[in-house]
Amino acid sequence: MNETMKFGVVVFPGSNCDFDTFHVLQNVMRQETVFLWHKDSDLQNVDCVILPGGFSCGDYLRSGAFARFSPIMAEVQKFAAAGGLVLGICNGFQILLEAGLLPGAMLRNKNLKFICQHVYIKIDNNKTPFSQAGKKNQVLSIPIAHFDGNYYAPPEMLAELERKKQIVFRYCDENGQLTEEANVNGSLHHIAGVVNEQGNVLGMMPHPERASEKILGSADGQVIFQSIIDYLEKKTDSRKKKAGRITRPVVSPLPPHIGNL
Amino acid sequence: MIDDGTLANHTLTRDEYDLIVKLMNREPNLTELGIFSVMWSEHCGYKSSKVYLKKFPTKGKYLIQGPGENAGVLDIGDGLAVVFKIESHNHPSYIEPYQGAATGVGGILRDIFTMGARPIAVLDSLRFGPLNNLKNRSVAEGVVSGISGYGNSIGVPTVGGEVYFHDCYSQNPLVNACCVGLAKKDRLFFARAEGVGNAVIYVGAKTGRDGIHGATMASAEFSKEAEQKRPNVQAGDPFKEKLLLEACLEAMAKDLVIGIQDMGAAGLTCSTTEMAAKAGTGMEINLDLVPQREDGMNPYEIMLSESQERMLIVTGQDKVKPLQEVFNKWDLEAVVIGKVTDDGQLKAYFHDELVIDIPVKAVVDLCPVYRRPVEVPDFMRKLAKFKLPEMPADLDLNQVFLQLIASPDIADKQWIFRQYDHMVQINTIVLPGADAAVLRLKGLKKGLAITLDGNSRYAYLNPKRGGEIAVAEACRNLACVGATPMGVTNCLNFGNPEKPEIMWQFKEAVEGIARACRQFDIPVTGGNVSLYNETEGQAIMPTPVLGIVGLVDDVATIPSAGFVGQRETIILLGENKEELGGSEYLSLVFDEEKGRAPELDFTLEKSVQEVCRQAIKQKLVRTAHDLSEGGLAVALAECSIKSKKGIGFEVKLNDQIRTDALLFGESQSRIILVAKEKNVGKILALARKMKVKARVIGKTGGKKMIIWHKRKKVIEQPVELVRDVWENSIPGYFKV
Amino acid sequence: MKIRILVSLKPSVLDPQGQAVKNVLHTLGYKSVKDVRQGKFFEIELESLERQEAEKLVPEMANKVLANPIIEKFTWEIIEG
Amino acid sequence: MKIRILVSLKPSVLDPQGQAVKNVLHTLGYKSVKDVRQGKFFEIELESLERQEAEKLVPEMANKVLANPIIEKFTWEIIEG
Ligand SMILES: Nc1ncnc2c1ncn2[C@@H]1O[C@H](COP(=O)(O)OP(=O)(O)O)[C@@H](O)[C@H]1O
Ligand SMILES: [Mg+2]
Repeated sequence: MNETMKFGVVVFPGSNCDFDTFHVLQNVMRQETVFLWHKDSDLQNVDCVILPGGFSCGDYLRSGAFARFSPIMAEVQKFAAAGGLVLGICNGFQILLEAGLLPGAMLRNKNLKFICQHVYIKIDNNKTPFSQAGKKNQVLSIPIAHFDGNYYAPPEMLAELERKKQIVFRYCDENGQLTEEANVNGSLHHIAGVVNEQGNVLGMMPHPERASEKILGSADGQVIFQSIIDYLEKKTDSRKKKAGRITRPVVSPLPPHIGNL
Repeated sequence: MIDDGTLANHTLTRDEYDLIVKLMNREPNLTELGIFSVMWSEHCGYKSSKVYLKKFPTKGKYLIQGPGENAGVLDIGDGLAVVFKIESHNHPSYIEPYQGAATGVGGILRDIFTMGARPIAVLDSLRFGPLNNLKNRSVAEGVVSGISGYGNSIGVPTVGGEVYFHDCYSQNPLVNACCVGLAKKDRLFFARAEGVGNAVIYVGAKTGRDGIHGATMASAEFSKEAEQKRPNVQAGDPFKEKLLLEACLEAMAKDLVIGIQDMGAAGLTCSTTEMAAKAGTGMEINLDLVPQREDGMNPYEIMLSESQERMLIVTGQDKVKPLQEVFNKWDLEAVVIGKVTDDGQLKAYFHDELVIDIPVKAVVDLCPVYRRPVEVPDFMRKLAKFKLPEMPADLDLNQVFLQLIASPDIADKQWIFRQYDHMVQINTIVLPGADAAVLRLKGLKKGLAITLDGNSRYAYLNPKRGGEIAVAEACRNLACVGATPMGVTNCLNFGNPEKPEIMWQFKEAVEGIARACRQFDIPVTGGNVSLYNETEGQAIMPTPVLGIVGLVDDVATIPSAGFVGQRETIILLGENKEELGGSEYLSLVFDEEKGRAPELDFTLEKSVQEVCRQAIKQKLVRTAHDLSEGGLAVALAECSIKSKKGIGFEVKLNDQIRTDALLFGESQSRIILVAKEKNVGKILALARKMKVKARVIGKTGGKKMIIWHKRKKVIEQPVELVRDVWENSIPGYFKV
Repeated sequence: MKIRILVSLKPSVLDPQGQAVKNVLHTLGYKSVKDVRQGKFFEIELESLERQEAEKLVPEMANKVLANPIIEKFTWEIIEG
Repeated sequence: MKIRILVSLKPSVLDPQGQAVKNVLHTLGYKSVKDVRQGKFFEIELESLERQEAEKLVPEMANKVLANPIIEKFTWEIIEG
């Protein structure tokens, strides 16, 4: 049984948002966080696995196509099947799609260019462990940075996703309107993030870790991390009601990304 | 023996060859000749530029490492050091825009992490031919996607840069990439092969036949036969580089590295000879052990290949195994290919035969240095005689204003930087599009500001002034985010130095830069020289590009580049003069690139910057923006466009100069500050104290941009419209 | 044995890359171009394999790795040996 | 008429993608894979064209737009009509 809540950030060769995600979880959200090396087969008892952004394994062929064969992914599969929380951000989302943990596929952005910019997304379903700290239809400002974020699913699959409320985030404008312009990458139904049927695996293209501190222009990304924390806290609390305050790790003043780990 | 043809192919003169024979005490074989050829090329040997580069100041308060290493290093306190350098990749980017630009980024990244720093930012300075031409568009498109393709995947944000368009770059586009890294001050690494008997280890990608003689190619003019040089182009693999980066930093953190050098231009040749020369040692290597991608490579090819994503490491024999373990963890090869010796020679064996035996000192340090003839170009006389055309009575200033806003030199560059991941590593707090990029340092109050600057039109009209202004403007950009300049890197892009006029431009520009750096009391810590930017005898305009790094004491004080609130007061620091020479306006409206480059008074410039910096530190400033291309009208418009809510302005001026010069003139040493009413007095007092002319010129607010001159409304445009023109100009060219 | 696998988007999936190529070709005056679809291909050298084995192996590799069956289809052929 | 143009890197140019595919196939146990090169292809529908005209047109289009002759080579064939 877990003493405290623990997050694991998977490091694939080519991951490049691993440090960023780690930083936000540990130093901003103040949660115990560990790196999980892709060649390992041990999830170190984490409560939530995060697949970070980047270009895992070079992203040759298709984004995320190779990373899913890494040894750690077999463990992530089992973990997810057992109800563990898995969050894929950007490339992490692409990996989850390729691994079949989430439905659909990614196509090249409709303008055939890499797009890095702040976008707005709205919470379409706030009943998931990843969005419950937000309100339904709440508009969040979170950046994207990807080449292949044009979400696609065949018509039946898409209908199913809608029916089962698996679409958690959609691209919108500042006022929450689903305008054509706001859907910068061309995703079907403006899809920016989807959850699996069981509700414990979420993939999203926008980078909440890039929008979790005011100084970076937006702290809206915290909604996602806070949702997970609240969800896990409740789960743990109900298990050990009187365990008291959850212990927090000490925050190191120096950034973790100097030198190496 | 070696004939003239062979020498010409190696861009060596007969005299240089004789010197080689003298230094070696014998005739070199072909491989050895190849080695001298690349190392004594303009690109590696700096034979035309060295005498002038000596004029740069290289000492300063923050300096840890000046020119001579892979990159410059500055001390920013808290045990941290900033490592930075700029590099050109002009020729390869014309031949193969995508790979040329991509490998340019790859190369400059290696220069940074070879010193033990983690790259935290890339900036790019680009020059293309006009976008109304298909070929120019495809070069621009290829270069931008090359930079984005490499930088994005490796996870280093491209946070800023600059781009200009001019016909002189149609056949000679410029691609300069600058990288900034962060290191622990006491854990820097240098390119030295210390310790006789230590192992020499090759790490990274395998060697192929790519890019052989890339350095020599970068040292020659283009001709119609440029096509034939095409096989010289290297292809990059950013994923490999990412692994190499992580593996190198991990090996360094574990203390497994004594000396390290990237293999950039001239590959194995450069890294082996330089590392030995710098340490006063020698090196013995076995070429059969060099990992090879292609079959049947000969010593010449192995030594001169410019395959990407490779490094050379020297370490103790006892550290070899743990070092290999680190590299293997990252799926990379680390192969011992030789050892450090004490005889000052580079000895290489191939199939058990000694094929190279040359004194490293001769290769690295004894490249002939030329003081080439200089001569003021004829056209300078014509340029100077130029008289400003009368301002046509029927000139529609509103139209001119929009025309300037739409000029690709001034218009929105988002089409470019949206393709760059500029946020990864989550440090970028001032995004591309502002005067300077600002990075926070996690856990600290302070931050780093970085900018690239160059205006080739000024440098063409007056190379010395052009050099000075480039430095001044870069510093001014830093001042606008409240930063104090700490150190300089520079990339000098010029034509063929064998032409006395070009050499004159070069000499003047360097003197200008040197003088300005002294004035601002900032050292030059390194840079790069790119000569022979000519095609069929047509040289580019002289294009010195300055990269300056500054320190922001408190990132919480940084003002916005756009207007923030309604009814705030607009203050102008500095003076409006009747200067139109070399302006964007003159070029766009009158098709003239003549006249005098703007004047520059260092005392005034420094004071203006100090007022700006002080006002920001005291949290008095809401918006700050410096005046550059397009002058006052364009600067004000930019503040308006960049305000989130499209806030307009109304400005009233009474200067006794012609209206077009007032609106669009590019006089130096001017900054717009915007403040809340209650702080205006304090800013004006600050300015008075430093003898800077400062005045309130108007207010923010409304939905229109309005400028009055002598009671006449000379500009009136809706913000929406101007923004639309500004945003759609560059993308408009690329819509098929 | 050398085989070639061609992977391309299913007809039901929009192919903006092909469209872009078509547009460029039109701009350059190649008016006879009616439609363009883009795909990728792999030439794979296989060691000492019977034709039969290849017929089992190749589709397996393609389905597992080379193509994403949600959006892509593939064809393959033996081009040597 | 429908034609297919295959564009791939020249043999001496580094092909990280092909290498990566090969490595993954090896990891997955496809040991018989000796080498992989990757390329892209275009299927182009051409309106009412004589074979001869196509033979002039296609290489021209390929050199100008579809392939970068500095690092890439191409082959083409008529697949229909
Ligand atoms: N314009 C310049 N100003 C100052 N230093 C320069 C300039 N150009 C080159 N240098 C310095 O000369 C040295 C050699 O440069 P270079 O051969 O480009 O290095 P590298 O091989 O690492 O690219 C470096 O220390 C570089 O900083
Ligand atoms: Mg170097």
